[in-house]
Amino acid sequence: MTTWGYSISRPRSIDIDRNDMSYSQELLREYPELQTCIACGNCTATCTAANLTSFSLRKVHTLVRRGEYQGMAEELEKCMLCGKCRLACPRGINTRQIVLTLKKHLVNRSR
Amino acid sequence: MTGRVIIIGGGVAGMQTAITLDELGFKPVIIEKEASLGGKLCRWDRLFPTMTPAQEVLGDLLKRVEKTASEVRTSTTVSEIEEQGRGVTLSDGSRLDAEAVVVASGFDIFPAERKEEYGYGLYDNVYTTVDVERMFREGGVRMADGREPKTVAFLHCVGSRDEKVNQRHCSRVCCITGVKQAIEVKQQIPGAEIFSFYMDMRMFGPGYEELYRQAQQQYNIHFVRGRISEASPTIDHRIHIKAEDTLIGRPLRMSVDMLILAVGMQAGSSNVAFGRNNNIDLYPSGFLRPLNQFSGNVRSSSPRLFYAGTVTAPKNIGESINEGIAAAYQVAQTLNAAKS
Amino acid sequence: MKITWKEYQKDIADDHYYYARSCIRQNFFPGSEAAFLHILGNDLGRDVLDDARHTSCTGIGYHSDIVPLDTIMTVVARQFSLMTEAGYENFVSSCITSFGIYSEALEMWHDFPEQEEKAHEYLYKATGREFKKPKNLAHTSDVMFHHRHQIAAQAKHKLINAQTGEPLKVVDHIGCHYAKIFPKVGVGGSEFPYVLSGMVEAWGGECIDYPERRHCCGFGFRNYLVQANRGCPVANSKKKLESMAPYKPDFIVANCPGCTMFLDRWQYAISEMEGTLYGQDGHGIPVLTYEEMAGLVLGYDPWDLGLQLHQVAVEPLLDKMGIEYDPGAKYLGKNGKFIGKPEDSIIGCYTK
Amino acid sequence: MEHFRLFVLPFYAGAFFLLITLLCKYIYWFIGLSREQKRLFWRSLPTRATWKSVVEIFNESLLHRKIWRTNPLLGYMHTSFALGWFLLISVGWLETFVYFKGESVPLYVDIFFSYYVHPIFERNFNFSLIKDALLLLILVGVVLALFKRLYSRIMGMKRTTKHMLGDRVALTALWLIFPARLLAESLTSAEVWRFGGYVWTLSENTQLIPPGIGCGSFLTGSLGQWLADFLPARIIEAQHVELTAWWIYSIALGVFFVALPFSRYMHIFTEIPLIFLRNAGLRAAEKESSFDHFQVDACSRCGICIDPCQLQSGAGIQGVQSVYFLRDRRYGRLTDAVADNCLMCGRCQQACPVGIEQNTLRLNSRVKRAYPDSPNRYAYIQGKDLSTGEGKVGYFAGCMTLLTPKILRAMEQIFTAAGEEVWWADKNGGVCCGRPLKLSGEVDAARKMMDFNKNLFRQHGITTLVTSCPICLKVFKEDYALEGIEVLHHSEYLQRLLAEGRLKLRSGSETFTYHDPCELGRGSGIYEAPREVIAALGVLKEPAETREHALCCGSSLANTAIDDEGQRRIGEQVAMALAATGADSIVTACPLCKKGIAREATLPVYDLAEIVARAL
Repeated sequence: MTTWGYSISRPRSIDIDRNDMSYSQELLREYPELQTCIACGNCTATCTAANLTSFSLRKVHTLVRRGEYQGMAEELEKCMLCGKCRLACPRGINTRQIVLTLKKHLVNRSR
Repeated sequence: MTGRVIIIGGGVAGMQTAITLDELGFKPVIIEKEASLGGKLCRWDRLFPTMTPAQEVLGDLLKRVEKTASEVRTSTTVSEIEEQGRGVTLSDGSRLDAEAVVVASGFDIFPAERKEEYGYGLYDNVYTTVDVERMFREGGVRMADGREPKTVAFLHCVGSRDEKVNQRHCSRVCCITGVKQAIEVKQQIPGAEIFSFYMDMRMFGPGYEELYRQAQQQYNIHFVRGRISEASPTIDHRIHIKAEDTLIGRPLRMSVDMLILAVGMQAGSSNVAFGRNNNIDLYPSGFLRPLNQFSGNVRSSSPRLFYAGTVTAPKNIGESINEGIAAAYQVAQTLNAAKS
Repeated sequence: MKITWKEYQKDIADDHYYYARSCIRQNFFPGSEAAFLHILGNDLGRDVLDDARHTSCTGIGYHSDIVPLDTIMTVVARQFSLMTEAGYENFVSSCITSFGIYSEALEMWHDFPEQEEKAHEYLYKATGREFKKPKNLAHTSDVMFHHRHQIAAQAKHKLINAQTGEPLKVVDHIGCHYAKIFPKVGVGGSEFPYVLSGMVEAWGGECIDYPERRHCCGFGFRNYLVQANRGCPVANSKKKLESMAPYKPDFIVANCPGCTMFLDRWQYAISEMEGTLYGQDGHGIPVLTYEEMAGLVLGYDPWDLGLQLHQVAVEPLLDKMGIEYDPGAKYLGKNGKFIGKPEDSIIGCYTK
Repeated sequence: MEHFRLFVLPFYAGAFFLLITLLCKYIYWFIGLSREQKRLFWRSLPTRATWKSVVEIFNESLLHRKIWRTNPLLGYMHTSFALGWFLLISVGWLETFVYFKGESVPLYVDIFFSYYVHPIFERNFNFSLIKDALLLLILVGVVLALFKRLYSRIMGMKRTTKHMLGDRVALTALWLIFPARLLAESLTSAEVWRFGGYVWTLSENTQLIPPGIGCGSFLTGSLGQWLADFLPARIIEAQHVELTAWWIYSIALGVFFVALPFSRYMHIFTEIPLIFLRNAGLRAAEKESSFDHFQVDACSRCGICIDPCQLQSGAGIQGVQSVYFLRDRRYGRLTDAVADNCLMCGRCQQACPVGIEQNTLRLNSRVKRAYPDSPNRYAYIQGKDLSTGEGKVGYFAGCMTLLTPKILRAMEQIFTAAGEEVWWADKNGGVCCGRPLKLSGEVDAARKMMDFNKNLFRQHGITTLVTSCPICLKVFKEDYALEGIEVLHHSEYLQRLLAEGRLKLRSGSETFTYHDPCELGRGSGIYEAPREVIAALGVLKEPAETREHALCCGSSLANTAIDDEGQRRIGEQVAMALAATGADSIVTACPLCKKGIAREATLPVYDLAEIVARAL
């Protein structure tokens, strides 16, 4: 394919029509608790990794729920798995398992 | 027929039940565990959304109760309610019989110490909304060292919507309480910067949304969407807080002079004991479950056992008073039908 | 107060136009401007002055932060002075960017008369000229829209599929600087621009209201001018093309030089970069200017209209409309000499 | 070969198959051991370790002492089968040896002795009596085993394991072996009772047994006599009735031997090499190794690990306990759902009669299943030093302690009171100790955190590292290799301060109950330090299950699969057990335990540091 020193920018919008929601749906079937997230940001606020870098679990899992998978596995690499977020989550979401599962699935996806 | 109706709890709902029952020709007996009537209202300064002094509402109710032939037993607790609502056992073991029982024992304030990460009871300058009401009654908000705070953070949903302290429900009134107090702090200290950390603002009552808007527009209160995850003291006894500004998606850190926790309502501790009565059913939240959420809000499965006020769910004062009236009329209907 | 878009109409002069050309169109669609002058002058018998003395409005420079306000204001003043000197009062611009610039100047001078004073002063100091503001400012598409019914009366071909008799499905694209900056100067305002769809309807076609109809083509001056930034312009055009493709349009008509160029050229770029085609049967969607559309309706020879300079092949459209053309003459210039042929592109924007 | 009978063939086939299979497996696994492991094994052979192994094999593989200790009925069942059968075989050999005066006879004569030689007890040393007694011992065991299958609760086990196909075949065969032997020997005896017989000897002079004497002893002999009286003569006379019984016995043996390597009964033999290797010093490690096969196959799936598992008793989670984990791993069908669903509290390991390293095996399964680490991971931690203060003593709060500021505050007060200069590693946040990552199997990633923190400790020149988090403590001790830096849990540090008289505490009559955190107690073996500190403050009331048997709070980081409700329910279980002591408050020494228990506790929950700081 030809290039001329530029590529076609991806649209910033989350296009639910076009995104492949199958994995998102599979994930939510497995962890319906993820839908209970009220986006309070407690996980990110307390996050040991977010203290040192721009990691936000809330953002990552929300994007995945919307069918945006690209770059998420790499983002999840930042997590130290310390479990503070799980202790803080007011909705009782098993955040560590979410991190592990997402990472496993998304890495396999991109392979 | 003695016409005696026992009302457990002398807060707003209980007092109103007594007043109406008296009007309807019954003999109410209020059993109050504290030394005086008034319930939680005694601890409040001004009421949302009108800023009416709590004393006005309370004083009026007290005066009206006084005019009735009601018997008031303060510093008394009920240990057991009889199955069919024909009497109660008091904590001293004595029995008091009645034609009907109205449970109006209200709620408990969520103990903020349970959210250890916010440091209530550990750091200076972390308070609850209940403490702030006390401060207003005593002349205004002051830090531990007596100075007026320059920056104040309110945190909503402390002990509400939180699985980790087994409080899954929404306490409803804390949102508007937080807004009201933010305005009051700003009125007292016009130079103060106030940040309100919230997840959702649930402005369910008349005039609430308007007050929220006023807080934003007129009082310049900063509303930040995100829950504070932890607080720690700074070297100069201020409070360092961590949150995520979820609308931006970045962690937020700031130091404030004072952190105020908008504590929620939890089920009254006596509900468990009342629940031993087979006609009294509990929600998983610990509040009492009325016969029917739509058409039987003040009834239990026993025809002589009634509920009024926040013993069944978080409610505001107006709703609690209405339930007092409703319960009284339902009592009258049942007892009159039994008479004839 | 204007309540509905139908009230966003504008006065368009009927005759005696002072014509200002477009930089881009002269280079990319030279047949269009010639067709405009020919249609107005010969088919409709109107008086249009094509003044050799006028210049670029410098709008691209202005929007790229290279030409300052005072400069462009003076250039505009000079164009107006040429019109004044020639004895015209109706100014028509072939370019949408220029049209936006002239509208902006007039609007600014209305709100800030001291700026107009400055313009007079600068122009006089620089050239010794005086100017009067035009009585009527219109874009050439406005003029074409104004005469759409006369053109329809003289039509040789309708915008109809000759085989099926169905109206052709046309998607229009209005330049942003036509109506988005000053909605009142556009026919139908910014939300319901009627200038092109009015022509399409008058000439027998069916205009399609597709979701991204009002979206910018992505030109955006500064974005496009830096090569590395071109991902953004192309993404915008792509968004429009993706949005219109499901309606299976027969062609795109646009009134802005840049938009016409990009909607045409980016189809080629996307086909080369991603292999996507938005038209039917392995073709692109032909892109016409409104003059080219009018020219085809009036029976002009497609190669006289300059359709061979389009990147997306127009032959499928011509076949649909039943227009006869000489395939062998496609790459012959006015003088009959071979003008050169572009290389075959991989997926048949040029049929191999 | 005149005595050869076809019915011995199934036994032969089975025994041969078993022998070959076991040899292949053990040799293959042994070859798979690392050079170092093999060296350890060979070196251990001429040492006391071998003697120790022999004793252990006798105690555990035959006597099953550990099972006796947990549950005498189960113990009896196991001893009857293992020791009973072992003795039966040994006595059989001895009898054959004595009978044939050391002459060699075919193996089948030995195995089916009663068929070939009709032993009459008057004529020999009374082997028959011993063998009958042993058979009875085993038969009672069989009855108990049947009973356990049907009514496990009465046997003192709340739950037992489900069987797989191989198990079922082997089990059926095993249960059949001894009743079949009883029947076969009795029928032979019955025939002799009725018709008399020959006693087979190697010499020419055969010995006749007249009718009415029979053979065997109190069990087979008596049953034979009864059968002889009871059964019609033509049935006893018909040779095939007796032969059929012997066929059944032989088939049962053969089937059991063939099914054994595919079933849980693999443990019977695998335990023996395991004991030798273990006593030679071999251990499972964070990466899977060939040694693990010996442990995995040594699991008898007795199910003793199920009852102590709180996932089962507290949260109602089934099918993930160690026995199932080992089963799934052995048959290559392990899923994440099973591998991840374990608190790694160590209670099952404590109870396991075979002493299998449950936690390490679980961990190395996770390591194997974790996806590979990318080299640039955690590049962002480089050069991040958020530590404060200066001192020879370093305090590492750990991630969780930052959510329990009361512990942090208490430690501050204690350090001040003791006049200690402290370097605070992570008061403003830091880098995780790496243990949570390791527990999830991501050991390479965890190594990066460990290296980072280790460097930090070195840079700041501390000589003592105190942490109030047992999770951090364990990883500091096991994986950090902090030579020159003494690693102390804050309970140990407090104990030391008290012993040195650097802290003066007000003692009172308040009663405390103490919860042993898993990582501190079973994990690091620290039981005394916190108890001594509590004793200096008030009265300690131990809960019913304590020290090595202490419950887990349910919030363990090792379990990534358990949901919030499960954690809450286990927390509730622990809170209730602690409240049952009647103490005034609950004390623990782990921030995670504190949070997990406080969630459902009716009593106040304190960290050890808090009660110390309060009494300053």
